[in-house]
Amino acid sequence: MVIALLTITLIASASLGAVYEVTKGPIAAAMLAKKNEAILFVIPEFNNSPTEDAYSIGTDGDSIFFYPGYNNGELVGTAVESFTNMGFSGKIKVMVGFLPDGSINNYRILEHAETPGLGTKMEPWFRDETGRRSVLGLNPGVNNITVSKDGGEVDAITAATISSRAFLDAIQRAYDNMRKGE
Amino acid sequence: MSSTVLITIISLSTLGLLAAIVLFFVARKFKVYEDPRIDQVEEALPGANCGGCGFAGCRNFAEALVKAESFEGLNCPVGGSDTMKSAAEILGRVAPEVEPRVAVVRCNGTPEHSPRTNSYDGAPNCTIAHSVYGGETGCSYGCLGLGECVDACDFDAMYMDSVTELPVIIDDNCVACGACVRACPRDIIELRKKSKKERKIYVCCVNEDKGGPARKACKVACIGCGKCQQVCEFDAITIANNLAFIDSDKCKFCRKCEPVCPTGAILELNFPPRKPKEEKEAKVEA
Amino acid sequence: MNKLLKISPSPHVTGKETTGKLMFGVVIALLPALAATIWFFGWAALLVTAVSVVSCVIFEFLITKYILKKTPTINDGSAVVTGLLLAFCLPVNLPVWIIIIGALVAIGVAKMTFGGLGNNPFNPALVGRVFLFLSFPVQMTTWPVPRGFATGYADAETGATALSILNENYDKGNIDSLLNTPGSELPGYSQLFWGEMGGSLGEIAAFALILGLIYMLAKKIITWHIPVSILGTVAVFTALLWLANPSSNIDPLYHLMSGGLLLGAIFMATDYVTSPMSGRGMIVYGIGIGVITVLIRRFGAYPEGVQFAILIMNAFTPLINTYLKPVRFGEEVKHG
Amino acid sequence: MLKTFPKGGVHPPENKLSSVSPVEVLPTPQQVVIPVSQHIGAPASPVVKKGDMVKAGEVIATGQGFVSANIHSSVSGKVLKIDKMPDSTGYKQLSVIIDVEGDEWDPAIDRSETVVREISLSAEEIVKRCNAMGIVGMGGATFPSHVKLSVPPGKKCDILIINGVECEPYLTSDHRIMIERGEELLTGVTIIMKALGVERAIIGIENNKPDAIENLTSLAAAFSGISVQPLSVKYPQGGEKQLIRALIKREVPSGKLPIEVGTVVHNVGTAVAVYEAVQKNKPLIERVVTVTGKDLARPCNLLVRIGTPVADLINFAGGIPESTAKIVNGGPMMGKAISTPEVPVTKGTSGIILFTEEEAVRNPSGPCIRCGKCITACAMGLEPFLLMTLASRALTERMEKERIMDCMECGSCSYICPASRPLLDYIRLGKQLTGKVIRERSHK
Amino acid sequence: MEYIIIIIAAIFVNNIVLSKFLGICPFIGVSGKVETSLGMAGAVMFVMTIATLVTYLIQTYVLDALGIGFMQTITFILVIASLVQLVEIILKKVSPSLYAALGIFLPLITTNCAVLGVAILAVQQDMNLMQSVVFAIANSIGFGLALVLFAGLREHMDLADIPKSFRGVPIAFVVAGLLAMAFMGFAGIV
Amino acid sequence: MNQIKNFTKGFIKENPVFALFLGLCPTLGVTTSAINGIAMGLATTFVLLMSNIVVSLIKNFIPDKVRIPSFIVIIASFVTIVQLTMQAYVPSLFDALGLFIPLIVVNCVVLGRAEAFASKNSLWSSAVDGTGMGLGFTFALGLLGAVREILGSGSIFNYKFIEGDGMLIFILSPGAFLALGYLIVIVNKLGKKGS
Ligand SMILES: Cc1cc2nc3c(=O)[nH]c(=O)nc-3n(C[C@H](O)[C@H](O)[C@H](O)COP(=O)(O)O)c2cc1C
Ligand SMILES: Cc1cc2nc3c(=O)[nH]c(=O)nc-3n(C[C@H](O)[C@H](O)[C@H](O)COP(=O)(O)O)c2cc1C
Ligand SMILES: Cc1cc2nc3c(=O)[nH]c(=O)nc-3n(C[C@H](O)[C@H](O)[C@H](O)COP(=O)(O)O)c2cc1C
Ligand SMILES: Cc1cc2nc3c(=O)[nH]c(=O)nc-3n(C[C@H](O)[C@H](O)[C@H](O)CO)c2cc1C
Ligand code: SF4
Ligand code: SF4
Ligand code: SF4
Ligand code: SF4
Ligand code: FES
Repeated sequence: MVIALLTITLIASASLGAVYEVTKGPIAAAMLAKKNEAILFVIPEFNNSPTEDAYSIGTDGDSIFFYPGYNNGELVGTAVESFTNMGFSGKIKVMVGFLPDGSINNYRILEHAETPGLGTKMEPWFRDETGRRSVLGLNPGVNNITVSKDGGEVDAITAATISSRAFLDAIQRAYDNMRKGE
Repeated sequence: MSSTVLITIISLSTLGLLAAIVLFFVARKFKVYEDPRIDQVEEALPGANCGGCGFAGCRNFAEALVKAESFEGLNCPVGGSDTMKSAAEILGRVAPEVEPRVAVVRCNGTPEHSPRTNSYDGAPNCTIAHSVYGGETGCSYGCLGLGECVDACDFDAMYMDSVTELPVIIDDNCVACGACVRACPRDIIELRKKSKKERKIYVCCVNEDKGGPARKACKVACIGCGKCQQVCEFDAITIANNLAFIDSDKCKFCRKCEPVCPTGAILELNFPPRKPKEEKEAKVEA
Repeated sequence: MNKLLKISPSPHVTGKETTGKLMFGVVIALLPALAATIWFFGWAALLVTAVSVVSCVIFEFLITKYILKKTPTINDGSAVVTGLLLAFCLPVNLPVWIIIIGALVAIGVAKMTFGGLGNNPFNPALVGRVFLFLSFPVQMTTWPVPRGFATGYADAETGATALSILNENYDKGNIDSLLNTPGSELPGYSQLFWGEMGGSLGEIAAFALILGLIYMLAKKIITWHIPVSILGTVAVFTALLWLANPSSNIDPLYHLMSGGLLLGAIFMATDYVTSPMSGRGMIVYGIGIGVITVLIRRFGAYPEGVQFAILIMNAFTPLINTYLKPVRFGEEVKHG
Repeated sequence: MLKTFPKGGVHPPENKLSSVSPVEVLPTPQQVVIPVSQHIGAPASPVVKKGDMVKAGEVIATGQGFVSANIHSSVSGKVLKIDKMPDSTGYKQLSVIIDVEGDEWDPAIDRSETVVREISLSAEEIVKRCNAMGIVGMGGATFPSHVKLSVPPGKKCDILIINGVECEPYLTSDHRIMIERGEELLTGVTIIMKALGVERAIIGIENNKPDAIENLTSLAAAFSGISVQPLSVKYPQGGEKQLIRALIKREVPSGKLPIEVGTVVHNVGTAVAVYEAVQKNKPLIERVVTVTGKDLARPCNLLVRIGTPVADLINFAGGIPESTAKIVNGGPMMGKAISTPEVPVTKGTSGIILFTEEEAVRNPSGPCIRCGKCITACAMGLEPFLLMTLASRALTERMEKERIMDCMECGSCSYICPASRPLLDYIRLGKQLTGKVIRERSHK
Repeated sequence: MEYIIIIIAAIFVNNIVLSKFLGICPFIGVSGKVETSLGMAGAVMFVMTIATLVTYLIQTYVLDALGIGFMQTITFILVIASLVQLVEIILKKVSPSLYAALGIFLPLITTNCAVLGVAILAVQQDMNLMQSVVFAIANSIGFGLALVLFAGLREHMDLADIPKSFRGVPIAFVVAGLLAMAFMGFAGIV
Repeated sequence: MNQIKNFTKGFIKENPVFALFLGLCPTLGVTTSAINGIAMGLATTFVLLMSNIVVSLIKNFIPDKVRIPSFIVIIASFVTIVQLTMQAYVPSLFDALGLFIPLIVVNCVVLGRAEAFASKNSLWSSAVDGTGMGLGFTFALGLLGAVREILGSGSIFNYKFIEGDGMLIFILSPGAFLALGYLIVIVNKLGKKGS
C-alpha cells in the first residue's frame, strides 16, 4: 500500500516537474511581456530595454520601480510602477509614464480590486478629455493633482471619489519618488 | 533529469511518507468500529424519511434493521417487500412477505346523512376540535372534516371532498405508510388489505353509540344490529360496542353482508354491478 | 335563534387590535414626515412615494396570486408600509424605473420569497433600498437640494448631505470649524430639525419623525425599547468620540438628527417581523444597531450606516430570540 | 398603587351586567341530569339504581380514591335511568337522571338561615367532612377540596389565600356571594385556616368590586387573622400563581403547587361551600350561577340545583334572544362553548353567557406578524406565538423546553393577538402532546 | 494595530464566506442547527489554524527554499488532507457525539476551499508566521460568525412558511445574498 | 450503462451545481462574466476528465486504504498542470480566475466523481462521465456568469447592449448568491417540466 502511494507520488511529481520545466520559460515571458507592454504604452518610443535599466525605491512597505526609456541614449520618459493603499478595496498598482519634464504622458492600471463599474472607471476616466478629468499633460510638480473636492484640478469619478483619490495618490507618489531618486 | 524534477520527487515523496506514517499510528491508537452495513442498508431504503416504519427516519430504521434479531414487525411501507428483500439480502436474512395495504376512511357522515347541529369556529385542526367538543353533528365519533389526515399524507394520496366534507383516498398514490391513521384523532382511517381490482368492502362507520342515538345522528350509521355477522360465512365480521367490523384479512369479498345492512353502513366499491338490486347500488355510490 | 350555535375553544372574546389597524397606525405616524417632504421637495416627493407604494402593493398582489397561488394579502396593509418606507429612503430625483426595481426587490425578494408577511428575516424596505444603493450607487447618492414646491427634480441642482460632508472631513480634523462657519455647506441644527436640506425623502425632518414616534408610543404600536436603545447607544458612543477629539468628530445631537438615524430607529428597526420579541432582546438589538451605525458612519466608506446596521442586526435576531427569552414566571422571585 | 402581578395580563371590557342583581333562587326543574364526573380526578361510581327513590343531599355516586369527589342528589325524586348523556362538550358521559318529585331533603342537613360561627370539628374531621360532602373548588378547576386541605407531609403552609378576584368579564357570582354571604364566607375561611393550621388569611379582591371589599373588610374585623386586600383590575389575576404573586410576592416555581411557597388558594364560593358542609352538614348540591349576555332580557345571578338544564336558567332570565350565536359555560376567557342548552349545570358552572353573532365570531386568522404582544400579555412569561408553531409541528421536545406545560390556558394571548391567531387552541394541543410524552417518560 | 486590522478585515470586511466565496459547501450544508454549526466552526478553526501554520512552514522552508513554488497546490492539499484525517480519527474517539453531529462534514473539510484558500492567501499576501496564524484564526472566526448567524436564520426559517420550491438550498442562497448585502456595509472600515 | 444518459445527466438531473450543490465556491466566485464562468468550467472539466481517466485506469492497483490520498495526488497534479499552462499561455484569464484555479483541487465534484464513479467504472464510462459532469458544471457556471453579466454589466460575452452600467450588485457578492438561489429554483422547475 505504501508502495502504491509512493509510485503515484513519484509519477505525479515527475510529471509535474516536467511540466514546470516546459512552462517556466513561457510564464516568465508572459509576465515580462505584460510589463513591457505597459511600459510601451505609457512612455514615448524608446529603443533600450527599460526592464534591464530598472531601479527601485522602497517606501511604505512596498517598492516603486522605475523603468527609464532611452531613444538612442537620450531619456524620452520614465515609466514608474507605483502603488497606493488608499483604494476602496485595498491596494492599487499603476504604471505611469512621465516625460523628462515631469508631465504625465500616460498611465495604465496594473492591479486593483475596486468595484467593477465604479472604481474600474479609473482606466478610461483620467485620460478622458471631458471636463477636468484628464491627467495627461499635467505635471504633479506644478499642478495640484488632487480631486476638485479637495481643492485640486482633477474631477473625481462620479460616486467613486475614494478610488479617484487613491489613483491620484499613486501618481503623486510616483512623481515624488522619481524626483527623489534623481 | 533536471534538478528541479529531482527535488520535486524527493520532497513530495518524503512528505507523503511522513503523513502516511503519522496517520498510520494515530489510526491505530484511535480506532472506533461502526457497522458498515448500516450505510448499505440505508442506501437500500427509499430515503423518504416519512416515519412510516415507526422510526425517526431511514437511517434510524437501518440501524434497527442491522441490530434486529428478526425482521418481525419491521417494515418499510413505502419501499414495500422489494426494499425489505434487498435489505434482507444485505444482512443475510429472510424478510417476511407483507401484503400490500391501502387506507380507507370509515365515515360516511356527509351533510346529507348526518345533519349539522353546530358550527365549529376554532382552529382548523381535527385534534384540537376533537379535544374540545363532540363534533358539528350529533355523532361524536365521526369525521370532523378538518383534514388533518390530508395534511399528514406525504404522497398526495388524499384530498378533502368539498361536497361530502370527508377525506378521500386516491388508491394509486397511497403507499400505506399509515401517516393518516396516526394523524386522525378519531381513529377513522384504517389500513386494509389491498385486493384485486381495488375491490373494497367495509363498514363505513365508527360510531359506538346504541342504535337509537346513532341512527338519530347519522342516517348511515352502523347500529350494531348484527345482521351482517349472521350472514358472513367466513367469520370475518365481529361486533363490539354496537359496531360491526369486517376483518380484511378474513373477508373473501362474497358480498353477502352488504345487502342485509338496514342502514347502508357497509360500503362496497369497484365491484361489478349486482343484477337484481341495482337501485341500492346506485344509492351507495352516490 | 335559527342559526347553528357556534362552538370554539376559549377564549370567546378578542381584542380590538388587528394587523390592518396596526399597519394603518404606522402609516398615520408617517404622515408628518410625508407632509414635511412634500413641503420641501414638492410634488416630486409625492410621485416617488406613490410609485413606490403602488408598485409594492401590485407586486404583492401579483406574486401572491399568480406565483404562490395563495389568496392575496394586500389588505393587511403591510405592503403599503413597506412601500412608504422604501420611498422614504430614496432620493427624490430617482428615476421611476429604479423605484419599481426597488419595490420588486423589497416585496419579491425580501418578503414573498420567504412566504410573505411575518416570515421574512430581513426588513423588506431596507433590502430594497440597499439593493438599489449597491446597484445604482451613482443615482442613489445624488441628493437634490430642496427647492420647495412645484418644480421637477429630474435635473435639479444636487448637493451633499450632512453626513457625506462630514464623512469627507472627519480625517481632515476641521469639523468644529465647519460647523461654526456661517454659510458653510454643512446644515445647522435648525435645518436638521425642520428638514430643509438634501437627503432622502423621509429622513430630512427630525421633528416629523419624532411626532411619529410619539404617536406610535401613545397608540402602543411599538414599545420604547428599540428606539431608545438605538438612540441612546449612538448618543453615548458619539459623545465619547466627540469628547476625545472634537475637531475630528461631531457632537451626538448632530448625529442623532442627521441622516436616516431617526427614520431607521423609529420606523425600520421597530418592524415587528424582523426585530427581537422580548424586551431584553430588543435592547441588545438596539445597542447592536447603535454601535454598528456609528462604526460605519465614522470609520467606514459610507457616510451613513443605519441601513446596514439594521440589516446586520436583523440577521442576529433569530439568535437573540433563541438565547434571550422573556423572563419566565417563577424565575425572578424565588421562595418569598 | 394597588397591588397586582407584575408581568403580563390584559384588560378585556368587564361587562359585569349582573353585578347589582341579588342572587335569586331558581325553582327546581322537572328533571335533573347529574354526571358522575364533575371534578378533576377519577369519576365517582354510581350507588343508586334505576327506579330508586332519592332525597336531596343523598349520595348517589361515591368518589373513587383520594383525588375524587362524592356526588349527591340535588333533588328528591326517582332515578329514571343511569345512562350516557351528552355533557356540555357534546361527548357522552355516565350520568344519573332523576325525575323530580317534591322537594324532600336529607334530614341531616341543617336548612336554617342562622349563621353558626362556632367551629366544633377538628382539622381532620373538617377534611373528612369536605370529602364526604363532595366539596370541590368553585373557582373553575373543580379540584376536590379535601385534597387541598390536607397539607402533604414535609410541606408547610403559613398563609391562606382566598380568591375573590373574579377577573373574568361578565361573571358576578363570586361578587354577589361576597356581598350577600360575607359572614358565612368568613366563617368558611376560618374553618379552612383551622384545617390547614394557619394563622393568617388574605382575601384578594379586584378594585372593581368596591362594595364587596367594603362589606368583607368591615365584617373581617370580627374574625382573627383575616385581612382583605384590594387589587388593581387585570386579567388573569384570578389565576392562583398570579394571585399569590400579587398578594404575597412569592412565585410558585414551574410545575410546582402553591404549597411549595407555603400557601393554598381557595375560591370564595368554596369557602362558603366548606362552611355549609362543616357547619350545616350540607353537601354541594346547588351553586350560584351568573346568567348574562348583552341581548339577554334580565341578566341575573341564580342559585341553581346541580343537574338543572341550562335552558331552564336562560328561560328564567328572559329566554334565548334571537341574536344568540354562542352559549358559553363559564367566563368568556376560559369557559367552554356548549353545543346545546339542554346540557346540565354542574359543580363547575360559574356562569352562562349568551354571545351575539358580533361578539362570538372569531376573526379570520392571519400570519403571525411577530409583534410580541402575546409575549407581553402572557403572565407566565411564555412565548405563545412560538408554542403555537411548535405545537402545529408536534415538536414536543422543544415545547417542553419552552415550558409549554406552564401555560395556564388563560387565553390572554389569543385575546390580544392582532392577527387573530388561535394561539391557545394550538397550545392546548401542544400541551396534550407534550404531556403524553412526559407521562410516557416517567412511566419508564 | 496591524493584527487588529487583519482581524477586523477578515471577519467583517472581507468575510471569507460572504465576500470571498470560500467554504460555501459546508456553509450551505452544516448550517441547519446552531449547535452543529458551532461544532463545525470549532472544527474549522482548529484545522484552519494548524493547516495555515504547517503550510506556512512548508512554503518557507521547503518550497521556497528549494525553489519549487509551483508544488504549492499539491503539497498543501496533502498536508491538509492528512491533518483532517488526523482530527477525524481523534474526534471519533474523544467525542463521538460531536463526531456524529458533524457526520460526513469532517472529511468535507478536506475538500473545503476555506482551509486551502486561507493557506494559499496567507502565502500570497506575503504574511509572516504570526500574521498568517492570526489571519487564519480571524478567518475561521469569520467563517464561524457567518455559519452561526446563518444557522440561526435557518432555524428561524424552519418554522416559517417558505414556498415549497424555495425550501432548503435555494432559500439558503437568498438569505446568504441578503446577509452578504448587509455585510457590504462594513466596506472601508479598515 | 447507457452512455448517452451517462453523459447528459450532469446537465440538469444531476447537475453538480443545481442539483447536487457541489463546487459552489468557484460557481459564485468567478462568475462575474459568462466568459470567466465558462473558462473556469472548462478548466475543471479538463481536470475532471483526466483524473477520471487516470483513476479508472489504475483503480485496481490502489489499495482501499490509500484510495483517497492517491486520488488527491492525482487531481492535484492535474490542477497544477492546468495552473502552469494557463499562467504561461492565457495569463489574463489566469489572473481573472485567481485563487479558484488551485482550488479546483478541493472541488467536491472532482473528488466526488473520482471516488463515486471512476473508481468503480470502466475507462470509457469514466471518461464520458467526467466530460458530462464537467460540461454540466461548465453549463451552470456559464449560465450564472451570463445572468450576472447581463444584469450586472449590461453586456454578454463582453458585448455591451445597453448604455451605461447595469445593476452593480450582481457583480458583487450579494448578487452572486441571489442569482444562484433563484437560478436553482428556475432550473429545477424547468427540469421537472422537461422530464
Ligand atoms: C457597491 C459599491 C461599491 C463602491 N465601490 C467604490 C469603488 O470601487 N471606489 C470608490 O471610490 N467608491 C466606491 N463606492 C462609493 C463609495 O462608497 C463612496 O460613496 C464614494 O466613493 C464617495 O462618494 P462620492 O464619490 O459620491 O463623493 C462604492 C459604493 C458602492 C455602493
Ligand atoms: C394534578 C394535580 C394535583 C394537585 N395536587 C394538589 C395537592 O396535592 N394539594 C393541593 O393543595 N392542591 C393540589 N392541586 C390543586 C391546585 O393547586 C389548584 O388549586 C387546582 O389545580 C386549581 O387551580 P386553577 O383553577 O388555578 O387551575 C392539584 C392540582 C392538580 C391538577
Ligand atoms: C386564568 C385563570 C383565571 C382564574 N380566575 C379566577 C377567578 O377569577 N376567581 C377564582 O376564584 N378563581 C380563578 N381561577 C382559579 C384559581 O386559579 C384557583 O384554582 C382557585 O382560586 C382555587 O380555588 P378553588 O380550588 O377553591 O376553586 C382562575 C384560574 C385561571 C387559570
Ligand atoms: C412598527 C412597524 C414598522 C414597520 N417597519 C417596516 C419597515 O421598516 N420596512 C418594511 O418593509 N415594512 C415595515 N413594516 C411593515 C411590515 O411589518 C413588513 O412589511 C413585514 O416585514 C413584512 O413581512 C412595519 C410595520 C410596523 C407595524
Ligand atoms: S393515504 Fe394515508 S396511508 Fe396512504 S399514503 Fe397517504 S398517509 Fe399514507
Ligand atoms: S378522517 Fe380524521 S383526521 Fe381526517 S378529516 Fe376526518 S377527523 Fe380529521
Ligand atoms: S394561554 Fe398560556 S400561553 Fe397564552 S397567555 Fe395564557 S398562560 Fe400564556
Ligand atoms: S400576538 Fe399574534 S401576531 Fe403578535 S406575535 Fe403573538 S401570535 Fe404573532
Ligand atoms: S467548492 Fe465546496 S467548499 Fe468551496
